[in-house]
Amino acid sequence: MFATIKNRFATTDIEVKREDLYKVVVQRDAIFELIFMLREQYDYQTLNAITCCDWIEEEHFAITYILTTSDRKQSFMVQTMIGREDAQIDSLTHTFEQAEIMERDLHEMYGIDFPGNQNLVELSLENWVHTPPLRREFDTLEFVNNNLSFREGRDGNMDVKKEMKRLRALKKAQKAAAKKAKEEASEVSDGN
Amino acid sequence: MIILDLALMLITAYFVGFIYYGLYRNITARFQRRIGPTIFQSFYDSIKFFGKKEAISHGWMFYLGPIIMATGAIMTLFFIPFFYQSESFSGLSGYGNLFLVLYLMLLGPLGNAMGVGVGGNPFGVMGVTRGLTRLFALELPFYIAVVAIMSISQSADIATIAGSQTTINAFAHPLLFIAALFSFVAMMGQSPFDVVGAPVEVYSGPASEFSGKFLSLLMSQSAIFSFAKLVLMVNLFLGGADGFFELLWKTFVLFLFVIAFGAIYGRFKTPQSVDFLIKVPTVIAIVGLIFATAWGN
Amino acid sequence: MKWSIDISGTLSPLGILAAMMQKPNTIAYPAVKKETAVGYRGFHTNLLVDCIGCANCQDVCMNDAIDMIKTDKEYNVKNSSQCIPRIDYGRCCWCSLCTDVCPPDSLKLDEEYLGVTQYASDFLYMPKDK
Amino acid sequence: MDEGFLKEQQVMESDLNSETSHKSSVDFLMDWFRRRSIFVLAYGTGCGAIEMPPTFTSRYDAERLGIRGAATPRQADVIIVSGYCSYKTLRRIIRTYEQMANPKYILALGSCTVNGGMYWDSYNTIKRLEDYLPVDMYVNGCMPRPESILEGFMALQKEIGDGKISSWQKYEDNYAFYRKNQEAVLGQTVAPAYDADWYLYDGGL
Repeated sequence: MFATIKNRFATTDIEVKREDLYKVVVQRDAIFELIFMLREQYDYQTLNAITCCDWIEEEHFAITYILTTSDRKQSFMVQTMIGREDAQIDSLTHTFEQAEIMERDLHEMYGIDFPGNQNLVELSLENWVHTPPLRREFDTLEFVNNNLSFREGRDGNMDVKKEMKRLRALKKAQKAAAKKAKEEASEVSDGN
Repeated sequence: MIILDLALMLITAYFVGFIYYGLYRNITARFQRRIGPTIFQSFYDSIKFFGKKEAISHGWMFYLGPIIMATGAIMTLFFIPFFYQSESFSGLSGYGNLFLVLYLMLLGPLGNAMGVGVGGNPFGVMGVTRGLTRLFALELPFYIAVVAIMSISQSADIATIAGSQTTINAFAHPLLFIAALFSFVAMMGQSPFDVVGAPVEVYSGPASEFSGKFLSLLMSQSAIFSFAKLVLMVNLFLGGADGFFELLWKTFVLFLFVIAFGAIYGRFKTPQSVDFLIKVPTVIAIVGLIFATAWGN
Repeated sequence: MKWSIDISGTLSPLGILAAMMQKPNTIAYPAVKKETAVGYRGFHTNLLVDCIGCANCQDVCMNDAIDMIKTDKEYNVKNSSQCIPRIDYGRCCWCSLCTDVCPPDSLKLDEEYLGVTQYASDFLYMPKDK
Repeated sequence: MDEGFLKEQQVMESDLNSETSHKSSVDFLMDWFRRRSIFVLAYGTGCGAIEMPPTFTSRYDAERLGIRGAATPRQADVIIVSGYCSYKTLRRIIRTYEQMANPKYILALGSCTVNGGMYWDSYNTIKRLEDYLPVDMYVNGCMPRPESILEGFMALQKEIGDGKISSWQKYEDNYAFYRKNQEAVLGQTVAPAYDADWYLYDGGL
């Protein structure tokens, strides 16, 4: 199986993550062909999940399809990268019906478009108009500070590091002053 | 002084009914190995609901539901004599017999069905549908048993039936009693026939849209109606009563049986309960009727 | 609807009637108090003789529940910042991380946990000194 | 500085307390019955709902104190907001609360209802419940044990018995304030406008 996939899709390597879990990264235009092949020839009958990972530094999303054989003993992660700007990838609903709800989830949380999915409506959020919340440029704390308010009355908080520094400086100054006073006193006594 | 008599009957039924309901909750709690509320808890609930304000209205017809139901319950009570000899606590029973009582017992549920239907709450409508379906099923064995009792006593007057029992009917005609008892458990809304007001399935069914004073009224009528039905059963099958003490212990034994039954068994679905009521108690009642007419008296 | 006569299914539930004679399982709470389990995470306590005001608890708290505030009480001479923690019980989830990282082991969780109030602004908590 | 909870009594409640001094004997009796009988809406809104089954079943048996579950909001007195409250749940809680009959109360469990709790930086949960609904009693904990919930109920019962709680009145009086906050997080589609006098002009009595 590995040799066939390597030859056909010109991938460098197939990672064996665990005994029962393989992973392959392929080009975006070859991914559906690979999924069909896995399904038809190697008995990967079930689509377990479609996941997405936001690689904001490399400016792409990693979309992973996890397929499982009908005897539930082998899983295959098929991964591809799509650009973050104008992110879209074809829907898998024509092959796996359960992909519909997973694609709705990704559409809602990452703003990825799935042409071919007929039912790409909101899943768990209601009336969400901001940046899709699981994109990494979305700052939840900033959003909370802009839209919601925390309870007041938490005043009196000190920056402990600064406070320590200040107290240390104060202590030093005091000590120096004391020393100086002592020296002066001794000078005075010497003078006498 | 029939007015005073009626008022006393109503007050007795109200308080005894509520205490029985409190006992019901307490005893059910004991079956579930809890401590349970005080026996006045249902009364407190009822008064509290009386002090609440309505949140919404569905028009006057909606409010007629509980009122018709309460009317049916109170009228049923007035036509059932508490004691078979006494002049007092006989209410209006001189003016109507068992047929009228059986008719009046139907009035409440039908009136309530109209009111709930106007409310438009789907759970209420579902509960009413289930309730009426169950009502038609439970009437069959009950009516057969009551008709047999009437033919044995040669009378349709409740006090006469109660007084004429030398051996009480429950022992003289056990098959009729058993058949009527199944119907009675269903009439009291106990398991396994309690699918009408099942809290987790249809959100307390017909009462789901009522709140405030009208729920309080529904609770009160339920207490009064339960006591009326208990007294009717005592009169028909347990030889009636000659005084308050006898009435109370006989109704209480019957009530205890009903709540024990309700605490033990699970819930039938509506078709199951209809099927059961039409097959088992009805067959028992018919056999009892044949025995009673062929070898009775 | 299909059904059949089930003798044991009808009779076996009668065993429940015996529960009537048994003692209830209930803990009648206000009268009978249940002992707090060992290691239960209740309110915070902070031993001021030991507290060094290092703000490790504040740093580790994921819920941003701890404020370091100036104290007017007698504090440890080694308390270099003269600050002690105050906890916002509108944030705390009793994960106990703050007590785990406390270097002198002065911040601890007590067995008390009952707190009821009408006003949400009451939920700032000054750990007891014990 | 005191130890323990830092009490900050709110001035806005003080005028409500003064009314109790001249309440009639009917009110007194009614308050007593209200205190003895509390129906709790069976609606678990958050993780704390898991503490409610032991409270209401045989282990802690809240029915001893007259507290029992109600199946529909029409018959309920108390709604328990058990823990974190997402926007989506908040919409349902508001609609349910408005369907309940006066007098009605809200019991808030856990840290999340006070100041966000462990969801303090979450984009999808509200931080302060009292901005959206009038809360009568807060119970401390994450989550509170059944004893704490019972303690909260008993405190609520005491306040009801003294006739001090009129949060539903506060909600009606300050509806514009609550509505504004609700619309800020839920958008314009929050719910039909709540009006205490619905039943007067809806073909009612």
